[in-house]
Amino acid sequence: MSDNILKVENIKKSFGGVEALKGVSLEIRKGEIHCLAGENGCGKSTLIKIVSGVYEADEGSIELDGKSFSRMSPMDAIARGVQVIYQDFSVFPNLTVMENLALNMELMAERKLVSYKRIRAIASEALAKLGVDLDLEERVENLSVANRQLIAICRALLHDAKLVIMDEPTTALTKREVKALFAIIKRLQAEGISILFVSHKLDEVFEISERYTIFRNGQNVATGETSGLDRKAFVRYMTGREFSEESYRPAKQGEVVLAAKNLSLTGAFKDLSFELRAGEILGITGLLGSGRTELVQTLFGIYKPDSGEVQVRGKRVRIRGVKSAIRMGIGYVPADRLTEGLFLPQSIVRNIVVSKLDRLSGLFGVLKGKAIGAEVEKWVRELSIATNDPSLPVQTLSGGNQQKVVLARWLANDLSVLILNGPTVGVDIGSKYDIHALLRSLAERGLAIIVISDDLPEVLACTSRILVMRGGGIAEVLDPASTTEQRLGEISTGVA
Amino acid sequence: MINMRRMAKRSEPYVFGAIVLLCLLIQVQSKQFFTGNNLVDLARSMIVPALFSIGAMMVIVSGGIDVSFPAIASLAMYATDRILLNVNYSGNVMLAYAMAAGFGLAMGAVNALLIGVLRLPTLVVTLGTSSLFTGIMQGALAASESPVPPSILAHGKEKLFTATNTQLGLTSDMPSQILILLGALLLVFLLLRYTMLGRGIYAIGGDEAAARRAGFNVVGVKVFIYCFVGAMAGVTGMVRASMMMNAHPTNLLGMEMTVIAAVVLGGTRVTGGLGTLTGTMLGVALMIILSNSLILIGIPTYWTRVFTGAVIIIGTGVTAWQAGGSGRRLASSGTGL
Amino acid sequence: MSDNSTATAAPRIAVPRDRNILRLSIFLAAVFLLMTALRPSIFLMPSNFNSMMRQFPEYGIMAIGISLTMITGGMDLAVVGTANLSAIIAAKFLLAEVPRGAPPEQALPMIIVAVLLALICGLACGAFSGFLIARMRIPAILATLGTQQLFTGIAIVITNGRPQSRLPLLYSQIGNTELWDFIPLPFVIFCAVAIIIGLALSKTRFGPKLYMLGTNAKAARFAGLNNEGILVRTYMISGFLSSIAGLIMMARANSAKADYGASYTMQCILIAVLGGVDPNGGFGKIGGVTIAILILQVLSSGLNMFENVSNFYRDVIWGGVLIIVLVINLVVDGKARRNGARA
Amino acid sequence: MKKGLVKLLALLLVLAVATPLVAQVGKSSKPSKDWKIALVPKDSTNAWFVRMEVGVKQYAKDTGLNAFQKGPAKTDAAMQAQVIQDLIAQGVDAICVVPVDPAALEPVLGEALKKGIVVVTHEASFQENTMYDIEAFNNADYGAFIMDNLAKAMGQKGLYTTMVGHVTNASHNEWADGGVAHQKATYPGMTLLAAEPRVESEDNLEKAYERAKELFKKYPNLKGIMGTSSKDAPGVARAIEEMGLKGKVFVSGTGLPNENKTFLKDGTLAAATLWDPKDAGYALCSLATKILKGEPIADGLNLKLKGYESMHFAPGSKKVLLGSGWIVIDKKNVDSFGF
Repeated sequence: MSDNILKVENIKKSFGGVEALKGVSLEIRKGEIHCLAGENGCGKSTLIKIVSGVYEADEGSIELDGKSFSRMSPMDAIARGVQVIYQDFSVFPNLTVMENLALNMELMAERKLVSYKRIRAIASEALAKLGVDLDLEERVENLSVANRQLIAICRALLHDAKLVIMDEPTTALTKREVKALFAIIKRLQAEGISILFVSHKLDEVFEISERYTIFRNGQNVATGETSGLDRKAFVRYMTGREFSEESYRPAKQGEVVLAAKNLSLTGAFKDLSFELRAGEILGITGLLGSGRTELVQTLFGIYKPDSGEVQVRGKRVRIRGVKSAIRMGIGYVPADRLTEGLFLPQSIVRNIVVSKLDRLSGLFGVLKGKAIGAEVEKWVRELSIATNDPSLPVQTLSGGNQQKVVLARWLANDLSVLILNGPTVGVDIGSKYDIHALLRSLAERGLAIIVISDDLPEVLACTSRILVMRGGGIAEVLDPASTTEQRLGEISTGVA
Repeated sequence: MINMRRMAKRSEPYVFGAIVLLCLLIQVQSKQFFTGNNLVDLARSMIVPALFSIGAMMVIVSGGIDVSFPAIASLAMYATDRILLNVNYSGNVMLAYAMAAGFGLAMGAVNALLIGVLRLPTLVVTLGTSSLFTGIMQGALAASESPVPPSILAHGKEKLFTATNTQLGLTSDMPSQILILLGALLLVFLLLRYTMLGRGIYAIGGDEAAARRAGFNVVGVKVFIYCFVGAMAGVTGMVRASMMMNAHPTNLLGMEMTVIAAVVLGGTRVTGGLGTLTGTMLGVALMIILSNSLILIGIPTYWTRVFTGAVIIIGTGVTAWQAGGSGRRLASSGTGL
Repeated sequence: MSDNSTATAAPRIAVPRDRNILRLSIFLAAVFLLMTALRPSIFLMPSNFNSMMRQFPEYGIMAIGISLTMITGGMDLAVVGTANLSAIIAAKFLLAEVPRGAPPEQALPMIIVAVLLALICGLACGAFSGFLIARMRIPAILATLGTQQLFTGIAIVITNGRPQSRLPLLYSQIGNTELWDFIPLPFVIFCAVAIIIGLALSKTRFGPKLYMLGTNAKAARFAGLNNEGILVRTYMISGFLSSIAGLIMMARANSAKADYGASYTMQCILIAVLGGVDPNGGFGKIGGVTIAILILQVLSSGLNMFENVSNFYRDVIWGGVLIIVLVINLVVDGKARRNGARA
Repeated sequence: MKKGLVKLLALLLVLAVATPLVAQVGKSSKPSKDWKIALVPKDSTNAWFVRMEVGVKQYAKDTGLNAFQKGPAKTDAAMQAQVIQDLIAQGVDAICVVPVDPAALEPVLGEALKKGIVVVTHEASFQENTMYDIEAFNNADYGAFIMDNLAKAMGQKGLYTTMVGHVTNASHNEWADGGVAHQKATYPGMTLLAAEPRVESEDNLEKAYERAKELFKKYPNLKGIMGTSSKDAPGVARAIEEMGLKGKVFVSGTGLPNENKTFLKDGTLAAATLWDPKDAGYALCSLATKILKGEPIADGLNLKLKGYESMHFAPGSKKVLLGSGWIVIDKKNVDSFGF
């Protein structure tokens, strides 16, 4: 028996003439936490699907727990202890916790009838494995994202997993939830389970993994011990490019463009005051439920504050809705790009101009085709959105480019304040740097920016002031140059 | 153990409350609601819509929507009736039900093929097949009202018991077809709750991709749903014919929207995944009590549609408002769906 | 004016779905040729075209209204109720204000007022449905099922269900005017409606707003669209169009009644769906809807040529065409999708 | 300025359409084998019109003429107008219509007349744009006759109400109105239920049955229901039978023999009335042919068909031809019809 739980060699796979994998190899040792990194489209997901038996490789060999396969079915993979936790967790939002936990087992056992006694037993056992306590009768849609993920993990462990593959597991989690997840991963490791952790977030890779493999364009670019890797090299391997990032300093103190005075919203935040100046990038961080999202959504006209006032350029204003917020020069990039930010099946053009339609049309609302063309062309060029036909649906773009489309929508509106909620969530590292650079240059040109993020390195690197929220109030205002991730975390949780 | 917090989020209690209010109103207006024969009359009127609503609920839970069931029921019933009349059939009524179920199943299979296997959108497909089946019935079969074979006639006259109204001495018969409804309820209850197939229906309504990954045979489940619902529609058509002792080809058509409205009113989520038989039956009961009590309440005939429209609007409005309302004040609202 | 250059230089604001329209056109041509081949002497008679042009405008206009609401992801089941209620209000007004045998100079201003009343009624009905859907957040299918009952009910209450007939003759004369003795006025109105709504969808900001809202209401809100306003406006347009259809029906029937055209609702939904309107919202073009209307009309007029063929075959062919178009779209587009698939 | 424009517009429109609606029509110049005679019923599924089509087919067989029935798929005035529109366009020579709503068909029938097409109607005594209207009877008289039957069963006293297919159905309402008027004039002992003077059966057996049950529960004094739609009497009769009200509550109305056989035989339904739609269909085609042939239509017209042997114009009318009335079906003769 070898030390490897998984060994794949020289895997090739093409789709309709396009080579997704050009002969990649991956080795995962028993009981190790291995990180597979790479930008979107590098072939990570394809490899996962091959390892879990969903796709069949065109060429190459797979060895699972000492057994070689030329063809492998999903059932073979599960039988050899491979479990995949997908990005969307594959849970049923409408079913109860216990059903979500147990249905897969029952299906595996090819049962035709349902016994709630058995289901309850299976579910309790599954939760017990991780020592988690959840209401078995609750519908999963009423749970937090982190709890849904726990269910997916517990469910995977039921199958005597030897290798758990986690596909971008931290995308939707807050910092604290990520910590909890890492603790669980360590626990699994302690029980001898190997973890393949698929991610492109470098700090996570450094924190959790022992070894790493990096793909680029369907090929291996590097593999080795994580301890022997530094950030710069990691980014270089992933993107093939070099980036440098220094924290942002506004050139001069701009005027106050937006201010909140004693703003309150029931159940979200209370008596909150702050100022935002032109040219600064204000970071807002805090746990989920700290009121940060509600705060910015109130500024953007989604919620109506119960008391307090908002000032724009020193004048008290009433923001009656999103439209009036936009008229006052406030833009908002929502956290969930797919459900709140984009119109996926609609064209890139429409996605860019949607908020500016009133200004891009003339008499009787007739659209100015030329102006729209120019506008779209300008932003595609300026933000280097990778497309050669903007009339294609926006869903054909990668995550980073999709985010740029949302940004373009707002930049087209001559804003004075741009609020971004999780601007680089689910965006690959190259685009992430592009977006950071863009934010900096926008601020330099006088835009006031608010960034909400859980990605603490991001907050530290690209903001000029940080506002930490806790329990609906401002816990502290910090200077990113003189603070650390740890300090931010402590203030958020109120440990310090 | 009843979890109050969980109950408050469901719509069954509200529908139930609405039914209680309506019943009290009828009782006050006519003193006739809580009489044995009135309750039997209402139960009788519920049979056909309730049978339809069970199928409609299953389809909506699975994430689809079906408007073809009245057409399937009519054609299945009519074809069966004509064949049996042609051969002068006089045997057991079960054969008639079996034939109607068979025809319904075959038509359901057409839906199943288009929706389950070819993955076409459900509303469009069933609009198309509905038109197709009605056209076949009225064009190719030149359908018109016709009598029913003697055994079905006899079956139509069967009664389980007779309820008497002590005040007025009126009697109403409980038709034996109610057993079919009860049977269908029991069958579908067991199916949905205690079989993997039933849980599969909920699972694909919740997240189809996840269901596929979990190992549910998604195509198989969908094919089953549309075939089963088709067969049930066929039986329902026969139930109606036997209760009316007359095969009327067009009398069921046009019920689809009311049935779907009743199902949605009963708390079934339009986008799939959620829905209970209890809620569905409550929704149907509300609609049926309403439409069968307008005279009892004393609404003049000319005003019935105004009243029905107002009740639908207010009823759904309260439920929708309840479901959508959060404590926080929104600066501007509007969801679009 | 350099309109030509802009048309080519500007990127298309619409997602290309023209293939569907092309396929529908082929179907229309096929049905047309089939009917011509079967009964050339009857089908190609000018009077037959005149007859067709007089029939479809009323339901065609309602189908366009329903299509708009379906593009927002909703549905308007109340079009027929709105049409009849509007017509009845106009008819009641005419009966009250215009004595029998009144001279045209006296009747015409009253007719104009009656038409305006009907159109206002249509707008009001639409606004009410829109309010229920946008503000009360009732699912459109339920809300309009309710308003359909309500509007029909009001129409019955104010008329006791009786037809409002013996209207001033001038009204139906105007309504049935034929330009050059061939082109009926309702057809002209239909063309105007189709062109105006078609242009509004493709050339003005109203179109993209509607499509965006229909695609993702939440994102539309975050993008600063006034969802509520757009929805209410859309249902108002649908109500307005319904009242135009009601006025046309009133002119053709020279009377108004609470239950005219009850079977038009499902027919209009079928037309919209066949015309390529996505029932989930976000997509659909007036061009496609118009072709679907023509297919239906050619089919039903064609079938009326055959003494021994029942009108019910129209339903069979109609359902068949709908499913065939779906399957063709699936096969052709499905292939394209598979080729474009990437992991 | 504006006023002048309006006037001008009015003048233009009047000029444009001022051709007389009814032109002289009659004798056809075509050879009779090329004639096309179309009968347009209210809808095609209803047993009533299926029976009517039997008459049309019979006529075509007897005479060798091209007579056929072509109806809308649903009982809907708008759809019926479309069918007629198409028939006009396709050049039929005669159109016989049983209008869903006479008023709604005026313009389209006017157009037919203008084009020289022979138009005859049935069950539409107020139709203006028709050459002749055949009535098996006068609507008010028919209603009165149903009322007579009901009064007889009720012993000429007690509370009653009327039932129609839809409150929007013209002929049902005329019958009911005729019946009520007749009761007021002739049967002082009877009273119309004021709270619900007219209920709807939606032309549906099941609904007629449900509504009747509701009525009996709400109004225990109710002694009679006058039905109009052919579904009313059998539906109400079922309710009477089931609720144990046989002999206490009575119903009368239109009905086909087969549908009512059981209730007539067991006495729940005293008598049903009807005219044979087959004969009506035959008579319509026959009248249309006479006009096409250019034969004179005069009082005492004989269509050589039982009940239509000597037709007379209704008083004061030159269009409405009345037949010799209706048929009463009762226990004794119910088996003799064969439909």
